[in-house]
Amino acid sequence: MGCSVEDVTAAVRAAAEKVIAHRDELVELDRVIGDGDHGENLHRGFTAVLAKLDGGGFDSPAAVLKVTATTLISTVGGAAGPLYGTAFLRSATALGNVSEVDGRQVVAALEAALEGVVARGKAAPGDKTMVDALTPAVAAARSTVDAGVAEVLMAAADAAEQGAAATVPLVARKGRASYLGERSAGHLDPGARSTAVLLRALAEATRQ
Amino acid sequence: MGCSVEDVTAAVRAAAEKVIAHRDELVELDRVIGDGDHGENLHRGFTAVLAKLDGGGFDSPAAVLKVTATTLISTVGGAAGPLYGTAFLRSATALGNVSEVDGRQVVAALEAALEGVVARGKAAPGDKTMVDALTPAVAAARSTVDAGVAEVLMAAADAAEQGAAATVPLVARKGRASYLGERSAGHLDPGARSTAVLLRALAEATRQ
Amino acid sequence: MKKIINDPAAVVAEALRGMAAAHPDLLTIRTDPAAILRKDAPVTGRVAVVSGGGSGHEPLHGGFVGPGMLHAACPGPVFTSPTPDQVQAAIEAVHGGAGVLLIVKNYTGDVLNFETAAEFAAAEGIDVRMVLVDDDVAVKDSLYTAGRRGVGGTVLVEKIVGAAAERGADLDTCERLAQRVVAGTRSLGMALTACTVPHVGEPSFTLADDEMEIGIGIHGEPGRERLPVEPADGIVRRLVDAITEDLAFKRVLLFTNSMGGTPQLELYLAHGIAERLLAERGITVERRLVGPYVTSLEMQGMSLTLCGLDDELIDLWDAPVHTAALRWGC
Amino acid sequence: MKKIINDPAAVVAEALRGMAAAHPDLLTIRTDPAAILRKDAPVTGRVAVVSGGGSGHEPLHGGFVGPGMLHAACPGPVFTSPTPDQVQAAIEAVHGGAGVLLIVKNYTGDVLNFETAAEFAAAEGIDVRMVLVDDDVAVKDSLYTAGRRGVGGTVLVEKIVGAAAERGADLDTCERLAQRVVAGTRSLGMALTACTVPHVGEPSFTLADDEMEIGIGIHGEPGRERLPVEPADGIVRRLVDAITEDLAFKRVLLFTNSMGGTPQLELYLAHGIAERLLAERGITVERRLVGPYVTSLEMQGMSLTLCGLDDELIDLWDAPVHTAALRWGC
Ligand SMILES: Nc1ncnc2c1ncn2[C@@H]1O[C@H](COP(=O)(O)OP(=O)(O)O)[C@@H](O)[C@H]1O
Ligand SMILES: Nc1ncnc2c1ncn2[C@@H]1O[C@H](COP(=O)(O)OP(=O)(O)O)[C@@H](O)[C@H]1O
Ligand SMILES: [Mg+2]
Ligand SMILES: [Mg+2]
Ligand SMILES: [Mg+2]
Ligand SMILES: [Mg+2]
Repeated sequence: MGCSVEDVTAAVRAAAEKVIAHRDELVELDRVIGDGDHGENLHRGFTAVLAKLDGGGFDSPAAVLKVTATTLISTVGGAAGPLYGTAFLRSATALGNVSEVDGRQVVAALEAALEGVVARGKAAPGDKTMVDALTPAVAAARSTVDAGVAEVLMAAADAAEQGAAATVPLVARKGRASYLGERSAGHLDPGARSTAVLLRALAEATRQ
Repeated sequence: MGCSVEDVTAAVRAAAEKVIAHRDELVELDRVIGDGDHGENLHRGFTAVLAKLDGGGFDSPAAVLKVTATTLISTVGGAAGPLYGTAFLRSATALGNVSEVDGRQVVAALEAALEGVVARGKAAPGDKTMVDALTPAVAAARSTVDAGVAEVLMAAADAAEQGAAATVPLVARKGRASYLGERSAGHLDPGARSTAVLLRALAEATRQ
Repeated sequence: MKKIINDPAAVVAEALRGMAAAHPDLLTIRTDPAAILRKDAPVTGRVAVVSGGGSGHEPLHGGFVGPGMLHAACPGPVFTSPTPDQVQAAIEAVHGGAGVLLIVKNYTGDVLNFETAAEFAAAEGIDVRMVLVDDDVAVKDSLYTAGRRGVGGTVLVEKIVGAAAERGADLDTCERLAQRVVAGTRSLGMALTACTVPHVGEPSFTLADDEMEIGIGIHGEPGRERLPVEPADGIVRRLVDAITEDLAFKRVLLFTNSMGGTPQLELYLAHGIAERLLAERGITVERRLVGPYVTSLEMQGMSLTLCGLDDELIDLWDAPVHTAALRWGC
Repeated sequence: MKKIINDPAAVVAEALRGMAAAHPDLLTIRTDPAAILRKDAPVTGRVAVVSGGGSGHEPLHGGFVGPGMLHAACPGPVFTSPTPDQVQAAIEAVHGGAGVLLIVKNYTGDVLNFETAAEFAAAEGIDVRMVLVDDDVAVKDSLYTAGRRGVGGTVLVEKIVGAAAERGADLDTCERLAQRVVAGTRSLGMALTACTVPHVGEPSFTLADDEMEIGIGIHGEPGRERLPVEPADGIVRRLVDAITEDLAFKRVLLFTNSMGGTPQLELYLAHGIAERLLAERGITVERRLVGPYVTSLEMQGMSLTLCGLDDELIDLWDAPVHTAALRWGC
């Protein structure tokens, strides 16, 4: 029922591939209200993650998340690098050294990720950032806490997608889009979108 | 029958005004095969000439042409400045200190102008320059040498217009257009065009 | 998109190779992670001044590495801040035993990545301080934004603090000096055209033939206000007004900066207008810098920076500097 | 047309006002006729080195006025050579008793106007010589053209001859030196975009989104060959090939020049490629200059210049220079 090291590796790999495939969409979203590099940044970072995962030799799910975190931190740059890096690092810490991850632990990992992102970036819900995808994702995950990993992640992904979509009318208050003031309204936040893409890929990978 | 100082002043003034009015056409011609300043250069120069002529006090037709020459030299710049300056200067010298100009003297002045332009610029007929307007103008003037000033200038203007038009198919060998090589073919030479405009205006002014 | 590049993903690496070839006596350029270092680094007993940020703003920051200014610059990808590892490697390469001052433009990405690097370096026992440059008056309300951005003023902070470090000022002094310069510096920029990031392939925004953008950032971010284009007098007046309304100045350094694609003829023209407007306001221009120093790729446009001066700052500004982009006194 | 200007007819005059304000200690700027003069001119007993030409190529020539380089520059209207009166006035202002060397780019207009000025000045008893710079290999056949144009190499001639004059070389020596540098210098330029002359109001030529122009002049003249855009490797190879086929080089100064609108990132990238290609051909790069020094307003593009060096030329290149755009050794 739970996810082994292999399952987690496969899921992170699937998430990496999905984000890489969404490069152009994320570039375009960021071009409009930011500086156009979000898709390129994540493309660079998750390409490096895939190479690291190829190396193998991970003895726990946490080890997989940790190498993902450090690789993102050392290759992504920009705002997203430290934020996603922190998210994965905190998730790894939340898992401890369990060898199988269950739904409850996924919820704990997502909670830790959100806390980490907020601690670093100081964004509140409604600021038009990835926090607007992650916050409803955590809430939805919590409400399915007794379900399996895939169900938890599926609920999180659904909520993240809705949360991302809900950033469209918002006026940005954090990150580069905030410089646009009112003109940032009417556009999807790239980081919220990439969070939704990541969660959807994790959910689909663990369902199989 | 001949032209007095006043007539010559009026004719040069008319020529200046006509060239000024053709500024945009000459800019556009030069933009295509040169650097786009011919109309602006002559506009600047002949505006200064008009101001100088306003001063008055010229005691001979040659004096009018001479002040036109020095003003053009000191305000036009580019290739056209020294060339038109020389043309007017040599014309002035050719007239000597006559107080009335007749058709024969106009021919001599035009011949001197052409010689001056060739001496300075070293262009031959067919090189796609103002020489291609001035050369046939001189030939046509010579063939009407016993006519009055207006007739001589009218013949010169007609020939200059044809000569200018005939520059269209030529490949430039002198001036900035020569850098274009074959690509200069198919376009009217701006300096040949301005020569025709000047002669036409002189002819019309002296006819009245 | 037309650019003199090969693979868009390799632009920064290839440009660094060319920069290394161009300045063999002045710079050591490392790749993986990328760093532009003073040839003679580390300078023992001197505070090391380190900066960096996304590429595409050249000569900022690499063009300001050398005696009297920066000890190291960390170039990120185009418009993307460098990573913590990269910054940490640069810190370690130039640390001369007297601590390290990080001069960071205030953008979320830069702040987070340099902050992380500073933590790493501190863990290695290096005394690292970080000063944020936030001179852009285009960003009005810092409560509802990521705060003012760091733009043109950065080069002035780097020059002045670099001179102090070169003379042997200690880390506390350098840090306070940097904060003082930041506090007295304000900038505002405008654009006639947008720029195109190589990996994006199309302009970061579009302006009609009769539009200009006031308050643009240096990352191709559109500004806060789109207006019909005006004569230079009007444009420069807008910049001077906004800056002098934000902070009162008496003696200043006036920095007239090209965003990259503006001809020098236009830049000097604008500079002359700014001098006149400042004179009208009773502000004394004591030093000037005119040129493309903090750019946004090929963007046409300009920014003005005013930096309040006193005798000490003038003396530090005048001190010898030898970098690829700024050089005098040696 | 979008530019930071007021009246198109007043661009040069207003820019000169700004330049004067920007460099009060270095330059004296006269108007009517316009001239940019060394503050300390005339320098008694030294050959005065004077250049000039149409504006729009800044920093050429005004940015190279100062100790160790030019004594005076005569700025014409945009892309239009100055008039004889203007040149003559500059000659008289900086003539220090040891003669005057005119460094003139080979264009019909420049040649005719400087020639006339030289005649005027000679009539006043000043020993004036004129050296034509004609380094552009784009213009192949000098029998059927106005001859090779003067482009990027001009700045190298001005620097080297300016250094010799500063050291006290006499007029004959300066003239021969200038001729020697010209003889050993070749350039070729290319453009990705055209530029717009203020008084014209539209681009001097048009290039499609996938086209580039090889062999462009610096007056917005289109070049000789229009080709599909290529990666930087291909572009730089074309320039290097054409230059090295035209003249054999062994030890060189490599000058990688921006036409004005090309970002420094791209310019360094191109410079790195040029260094590699020259190394492959066994040509030793002993000195480099990289930047926007001979521009064509906001044109995006670049040129390469190779200047053959020997120990004497290297020594003169390295000599101190203090101008608005080039400064070292002081
Ligand atoms: N302070 C913050 N807290 C949370 N997320 C943030 C913050 N600032 C920016 N972001 C997220 O980062 C995304 C931009 O990432 P990216 O484009 O990679 O970095 P940069 O803005 O440095 O170019 C934004 O869309 C937003 O979701
Ligand atoms: N050597 C020459 N001899 C005669 N006419 C010339 C010569 N060179 C150029 N011209 C004329 O000058 C005209 C260009 O003048 P203008 O645009 O004012 O100067 P520039 O070429 O310096 O910009 C050309 O169209 C041509 O008719
Ligand atoms: Mg971004
Ligand atoms: Mg012309
Ligand atoms: Mg970025
Ligand atoms: Mg011209």
